[in-house]
Amino acid sequence: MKQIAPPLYGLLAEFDTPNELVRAARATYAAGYRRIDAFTPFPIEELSEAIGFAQNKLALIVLIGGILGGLFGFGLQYWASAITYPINVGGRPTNSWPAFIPITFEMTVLFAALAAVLGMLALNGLPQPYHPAFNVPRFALASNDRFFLMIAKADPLFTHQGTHEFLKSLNPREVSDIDE
Amino acid sequence: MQQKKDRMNDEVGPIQFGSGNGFSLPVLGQDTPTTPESPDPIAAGSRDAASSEVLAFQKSVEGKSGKQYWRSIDEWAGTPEFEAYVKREYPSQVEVIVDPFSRRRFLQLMGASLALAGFSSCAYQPKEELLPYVRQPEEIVAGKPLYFATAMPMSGGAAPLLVRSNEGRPTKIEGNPEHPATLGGTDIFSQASILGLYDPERSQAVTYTGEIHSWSSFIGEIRVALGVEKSNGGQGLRILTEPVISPTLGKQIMDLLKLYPNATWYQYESAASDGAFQAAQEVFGEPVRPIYHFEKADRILSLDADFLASHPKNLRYIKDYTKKRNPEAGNTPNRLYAVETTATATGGNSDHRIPMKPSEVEMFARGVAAAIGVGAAAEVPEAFSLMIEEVAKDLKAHRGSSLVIAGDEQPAAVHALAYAMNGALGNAGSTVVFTKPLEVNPVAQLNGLRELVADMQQRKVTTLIILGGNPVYAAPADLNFAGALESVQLRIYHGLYNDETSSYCHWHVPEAHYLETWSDTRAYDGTISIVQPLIAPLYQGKSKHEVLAAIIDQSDHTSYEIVRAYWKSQGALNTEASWRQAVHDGFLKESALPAGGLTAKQTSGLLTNVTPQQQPASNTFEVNFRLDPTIHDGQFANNGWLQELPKTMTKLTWDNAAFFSPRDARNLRLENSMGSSGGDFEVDVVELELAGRKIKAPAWILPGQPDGVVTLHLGYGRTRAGHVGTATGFNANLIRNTGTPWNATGLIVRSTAERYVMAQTQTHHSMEGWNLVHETTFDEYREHPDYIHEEEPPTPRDLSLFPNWPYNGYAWGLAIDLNSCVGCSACTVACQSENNIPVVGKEQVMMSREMHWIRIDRYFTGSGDNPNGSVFQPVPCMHCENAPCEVVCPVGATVHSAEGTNDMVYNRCVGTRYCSNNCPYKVRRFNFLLFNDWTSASLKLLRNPEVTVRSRGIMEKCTYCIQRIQNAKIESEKENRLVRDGEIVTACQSACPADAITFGNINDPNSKVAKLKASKRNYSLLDDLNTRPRTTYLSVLRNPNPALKPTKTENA
Amino acid sequence: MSQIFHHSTNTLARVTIFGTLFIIVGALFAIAEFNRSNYITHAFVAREQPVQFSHKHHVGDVGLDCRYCHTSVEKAASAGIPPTRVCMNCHSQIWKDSPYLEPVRASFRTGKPIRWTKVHDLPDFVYFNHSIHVSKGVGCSTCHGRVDQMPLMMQVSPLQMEWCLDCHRNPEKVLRPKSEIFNMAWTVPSDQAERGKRLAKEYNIQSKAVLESCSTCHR
Amino acid sequence: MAEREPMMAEKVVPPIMEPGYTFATVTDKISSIVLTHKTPRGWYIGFGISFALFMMFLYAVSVLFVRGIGVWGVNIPVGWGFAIVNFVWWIGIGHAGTLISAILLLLKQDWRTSINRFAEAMTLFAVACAGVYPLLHLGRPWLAYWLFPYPNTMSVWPQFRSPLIWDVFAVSTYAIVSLMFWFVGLIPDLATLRDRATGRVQKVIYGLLAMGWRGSAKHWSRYETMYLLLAGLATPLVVSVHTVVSFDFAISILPGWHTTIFPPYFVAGAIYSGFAMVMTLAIPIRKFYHLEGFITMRHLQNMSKVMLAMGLVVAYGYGMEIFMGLLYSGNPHEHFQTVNRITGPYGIFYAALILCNILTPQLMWMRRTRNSVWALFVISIIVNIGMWLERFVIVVSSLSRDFLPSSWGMYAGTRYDWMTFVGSIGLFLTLLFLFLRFLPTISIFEVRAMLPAAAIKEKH
Repeated sequence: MKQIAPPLYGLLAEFDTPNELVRAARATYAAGYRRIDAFTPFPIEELSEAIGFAQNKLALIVLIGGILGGLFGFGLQYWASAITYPINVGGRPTNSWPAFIPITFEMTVLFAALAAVLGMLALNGLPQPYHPAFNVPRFALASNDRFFLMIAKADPLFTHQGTHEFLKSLNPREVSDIDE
Repeated sequence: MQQKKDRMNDEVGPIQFGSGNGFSLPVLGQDTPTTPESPDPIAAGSRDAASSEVLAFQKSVEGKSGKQYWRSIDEWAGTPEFEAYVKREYPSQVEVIVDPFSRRRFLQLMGASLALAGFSSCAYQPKEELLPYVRQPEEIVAGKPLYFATAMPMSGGAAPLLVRSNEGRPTKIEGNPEHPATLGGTDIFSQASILGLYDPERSQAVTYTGEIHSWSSFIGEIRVALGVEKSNGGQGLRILTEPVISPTLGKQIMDLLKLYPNATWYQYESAASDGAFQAAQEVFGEPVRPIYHFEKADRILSLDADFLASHPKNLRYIKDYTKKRNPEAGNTPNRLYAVETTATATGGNSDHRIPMKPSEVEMFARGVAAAIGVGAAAEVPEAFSLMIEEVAKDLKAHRGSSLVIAGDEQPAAVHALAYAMNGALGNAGSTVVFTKPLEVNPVAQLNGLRELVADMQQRKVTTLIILGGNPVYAAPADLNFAGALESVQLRIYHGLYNDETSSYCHWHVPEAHYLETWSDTRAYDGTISIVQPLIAPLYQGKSKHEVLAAIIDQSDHTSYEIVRAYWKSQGALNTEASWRQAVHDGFLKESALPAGGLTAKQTSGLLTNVTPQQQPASNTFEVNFRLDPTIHDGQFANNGWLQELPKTMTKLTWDNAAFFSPRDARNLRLENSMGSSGGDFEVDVVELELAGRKIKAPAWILPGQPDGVVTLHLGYGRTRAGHVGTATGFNANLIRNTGTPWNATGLIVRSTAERYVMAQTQTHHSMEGWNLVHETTFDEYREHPDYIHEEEPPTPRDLSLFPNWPYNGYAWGLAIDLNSCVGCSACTVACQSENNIPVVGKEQVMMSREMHWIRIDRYFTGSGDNPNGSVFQPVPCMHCENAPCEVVCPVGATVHSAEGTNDMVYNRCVGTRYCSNNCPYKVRRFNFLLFNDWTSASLKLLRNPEVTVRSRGIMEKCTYCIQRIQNAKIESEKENRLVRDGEIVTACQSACPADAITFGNINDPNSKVAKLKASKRNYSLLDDLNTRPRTTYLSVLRNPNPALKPTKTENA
Repeated sequence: MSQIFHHSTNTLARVTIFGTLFIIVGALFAIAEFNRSNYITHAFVAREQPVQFSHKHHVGDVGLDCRYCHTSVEKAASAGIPPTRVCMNCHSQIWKDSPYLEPVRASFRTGKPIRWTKVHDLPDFVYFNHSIHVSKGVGCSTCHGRVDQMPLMMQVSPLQMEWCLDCHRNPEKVLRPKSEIFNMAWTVPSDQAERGKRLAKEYNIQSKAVLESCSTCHR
Repeated sequence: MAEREPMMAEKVVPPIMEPGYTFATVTDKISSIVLTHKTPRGWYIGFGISFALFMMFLYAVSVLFVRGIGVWGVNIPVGWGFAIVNFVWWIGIGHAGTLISAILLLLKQDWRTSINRFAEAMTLFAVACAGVYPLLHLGRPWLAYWLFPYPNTMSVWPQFRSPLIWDVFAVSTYAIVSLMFWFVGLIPDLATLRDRATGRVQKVIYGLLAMGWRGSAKHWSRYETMYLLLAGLATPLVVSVHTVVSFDFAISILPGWHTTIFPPYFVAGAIYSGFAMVMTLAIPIRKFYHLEGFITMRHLQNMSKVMLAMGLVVAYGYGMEIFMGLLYSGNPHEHFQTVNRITGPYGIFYAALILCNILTPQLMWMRRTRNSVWALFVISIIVNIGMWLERFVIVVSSLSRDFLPSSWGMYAGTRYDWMTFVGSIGLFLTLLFLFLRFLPTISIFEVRAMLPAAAIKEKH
């Protein structure tokens, strides 16, 4: 622990069960808080909508990736076999497009898959080995069996006292400060 | 061909004779232009590397004797350091070096690993050197080959040749189209002789009891010895040579006999055919020999004469015989009745194959003769009566245009009968003519040999000079030649190899290869042919002429001087001009021996008194001895190309065997069981006993072998042939007797528990009912010319979804006339020589990894045990227009050229072997290991600089001799004209004695190949696959006698 | 739990990820360039020779024709390296005592060839033929550069397959009149485009498909 | 336990997971395998053996590189041998992993959760083993990079009509996608390990690998979308990969190779062998690490049912080949090849593969077999052998006897062929043991999500 109290990042409430957390999250959102996030050891569908989070960018990214991959795959083959060095291979036409389909397909999948993974990481802002939440010792349980709700200081309604009170009212196991 | 002749005229002709007799022969190690080899695995040893090896020779030849030089490669392989090295590098290979048989392969393996060094840096080229001439011979243009005419002396007549020389290295043998003996064809022996020239194991120094001596000390020593002989007219002096055909050599021997009046000269070779000699003596009173004109013969009876097998004196016969049967040539086809005592190419190509025991041949002959009205009537076996009747009828119906030929191996009586029959049929003078023998002094060889051995045993012989041959190995066992030899005080042997005979002689003088020396010889009809050297002796070889000169105190005479001097004294060649012309052409025009028809004395005992048939003991076999189809009498035992060349009928390599008929095999419970690695066959070993002598031999089951007959091939079982030839096969001479050298009765066969593994390149001999070789009769062909496509309509051109690829300009193609192919395999060896194809050794053949670019498939037709014949199908790359191999290559290492050839780009190949898998013809060959010999320097001189030498891990195959195509195109382009038809001749085509192979531009309707492909007989192999081969075949036609059971044309 | 990583690791992590990507791509380009560099192709590398022979002097100053020494350039695949005798034709008269020429005289005396260092060295699986190029209007300097300005012979072309193909695909751009083949000073005229076409027709230059075929150079 | 299972199985369908687990105990049970400080002796023994085999593999390969492909038994006509057989075999085995994690995910088969993790790992290692063979079987392996399209000084490109090039792309794509799929699946568990690890080093390593995952709801939601999309992509991919592999044969013109049935029946065969391998591995692992609670009889039974189904598809494939060859095609070469396969020199192998792949698995119709761990273990191994034989028969019998009887031959693997084959199994196991030791064998977060406590009870 440090001598001078470091700047505050937000408040963290710890719950025992997913149900309590979801309920608390809904309440918090209802209370008008927006800069909130929840932390759980496994995905809980209801949570994201409970904290008012809806995203659909990723699917689009993957689609674009796939299309680019397909075009690249076929383009490469067509250019190499029909344009830059057209050779008579077994009497087949230089543009033997049926033979080019398998690779076109593979490239589509490859690019789409890369887009999916890299897109996810990028949107989630990972890698992010440091995060203020890690400063809270009990936060280690977020990857085990505890469920956390966080309200960030950046939230317009945030006041150290009031928000603390509010969170307490959701009767969590405990509420702790998150240092910057 | 034409092109070559031109080149000889305007380049070789004048220069050759620029400086009197001081011929400018390329001498290795002296100002030869070179660019040393790059370490590039593919290229090393190619055109540059080859000449770089000249340097290696420079080092070795200077001062040192070649022997020491070779110590580095061969004898090193015995030293402790070597074994240590092996134990370190190749733990699993230790046993190999002990066994000389597999050492070759081991050296290759070692090469493979060493070559790895080069692989690391492929693109990066290290510093190389250029070594120009100091004084450039005018005729040599760097990179342009020259062609010289010469001739290869062979028993029974020389093979006339043109030899290609690159920067002074002879690299390829071609036929001499002008020469009457062959009209351009060559055989396997002359093709392979180029490898013999560079054989690192040829003896390389004069030795006395193994110690290296100088030529001069040899001369000094024998002078002393001969001085003693002279005192008593040389009655202790004997000379043993092979039958001497060279007029000059004959003259020299005569001179020698003048000097030593009491000396005696004997001649012997394994191929000795005393039967024919005695018969001629008997019925004509003089030792004449027949020449047959197959081009005139409509009906042919062969009495066990294998006249279609590959051998110099047969090349002309092959050409005439096949030409007569070529429907396109418009001749009336002949009909061949082939009596044979073992399956031969002649029988395979005949219209009626008549297998029988050797002892029955004479009976059969007498039967036919009697029916024709010659000789005493004889009772004939029931089985043959119909055949004899029909044959006789057929022959009589063609008086003057029929032909009876007896095999060299037949006894005098059969020859006499044949002569007599030809006389009676009025063939003498038309289809058969007689000339004086080619030999200077023809003798009954075996009688002579007996006499010599007797003298030696009685210690009458004090000095024996053996010129050539290898009598210790080749003499029939009953003479015990070697034993007798021991009792001669001074024994001198002049030969190419340090072999069995040399090991029994005091002095051994290395013989100069025929490509290294001047000589002369006769061929076929006696035409005088000049042997012209292509290169100065690689080692310290001396010609027979030089050795004899030394003996008759003319040791300072060179071969050239001796030969030239002799011909100066002769009418035809006394002028310089005529001599030049003869050397340039390779032979003297109109120098054939006078020929005429002779009629046999009907009263001859051979005709009248039937030789009594001694009843052989029951359950014994008859045995016949034959020269080996590929290594002849053993003189080519150390020639890898010939060892690995599949034998015409059996497709065996690296071995001989005792042939049994399928039925005999069943009775004796002999088995040939196919192994699991592709080319390996495990067979039973039998013990053969003849007249008390025993040998062990692997038993091979050969369809078409007559029941009760065992056939043994001579030439194998050499004990001092060299690393390639030693300990391959067994030595049949060990049970051979002078009394019955070729055919004997009373052979006892005992089966043993031993098994032996043989290497075979074709393991299935039936076509499984697929029409791979179309065969029919002339009559049927006349009635339905289009019979092939009637039964199998050709695949339509517009079958494919894709448009056909257009081929404007040249479109190269090949046509192979199966009706002409006699299966002699000359094409295979020619291809091997032209395209730097490596030898892989027996183990690799057993793993089905032989490398021949053109193979000869042999299928038996008719029933399994006793086929009515066999067909031969040469299979090179088909250069399919829709090539299956190309589509599956991931790196485009095999693709089509604009002219329709299926190019194999070695340097792009990564070796997936998918192309070979997808090749329906399986003509692709893969370098599974480093097969090319990179260790023997001399073999690099052998390589064709126009063809990349392939390395390990690379696919290769027939290229249609792309190097010849490109060079011809470049020449034509420079002259702004199109390539003329026939200007490009592939190696296989030029070698073929039967003109069965034709190459050319199929887009040119007037080209020979286009005309052939237009023939109704033309078909493409596996046409239903729609691969559209550029190589197509013309079907086989037979001309059976309708009166006899027609030969089955469908293939079982 | 306490923080494992310092705040900065966030940036650091992202930088490393993108950094490696850029480095890899960069490396690939670098390798491609290196394979075409003079270090690999040996272009513009002057090799020292046993004899200090100057093409600049013999061609540029003296004005010898290429064919005087390279006799077979019109006849054969190899242009031909002059035999020692050709050198001696002149140098038995001029500079006959020059120490520089001792190796030449030595070679002539002993009959041992001069060991020149090869400058233009194609892989041995490539079959280049001088005579056809020369007779189809490709000049010496097109590939060998201004030899008349080279004191020490050096290679000016990469001699890589892509370089060969470049010409085989459109030969028009280098074809010259027959008279100019051995002219070192010849430069591509402005109207080469249509001149080239005309010459190509005149020389019967083979089609692109033929010139591109593998077996044209590889056997 | 071993004797309790059958009895309870008689009555009810066994659960996907033993009752009585909580979030904490799940986490503890699985992560302890990795984080526990003393490694069990059994692990060392197993790893030791595998590693020894791997060393043998390296020896065989170095001999191969020094002396050349000729040390193997391949020849003309049989240009492909063990190398390609093993390649196809390994690739096939790999397929189960992707199938379980992707296809079963899409099909919402939640029993997949406790086996998908190591099934995916198995995929990766199998692909790694498969991947080396195309390289090794080249005549000039040092030029393998020519199979990739890159701008070179020769200005030549790969020949894209060749199935081998399709292989290159298919297999490398498959390898990359499987790796990503496996790794992103690991991230949340890596976070768990990071948070539970005690040692500094462990913390840092797992921390870096976890990339700062903190289970944020927003992250989870994107993560789930991504995982679903990836599964959707991997499904056609896995089918395409073995289809392309089958093209290596189907595209050729060889009788017995050139057939349209190959793609479906290769894919089926792949899944078949894949599940067999998962079974072969799962059974000892669950015993050794006492994971019977997570990998229950339910899993084994479901897998055996999948195998049974796939086995029947494969049987249909065999039947189809015979029908085509003998009755339908009317092509003499096809006809001959079919007969040759069954009665020819390699007929014994064909009989063996029918026994292994078609007859033996039929035992799994019986519940008693499906309930006997031992029976399933043995059968799964038999199927693995059978599938290897199938590839051997396909490759060798067609090549050894094609169109021209004159060029027929035989083939037999040499000792180096065998060393390479057995050695690659060593490589596979070596990687597997390392995985077991250092990464969670079962997906912790997915198991947590399956606990009853994880269910959200809506009440408003």
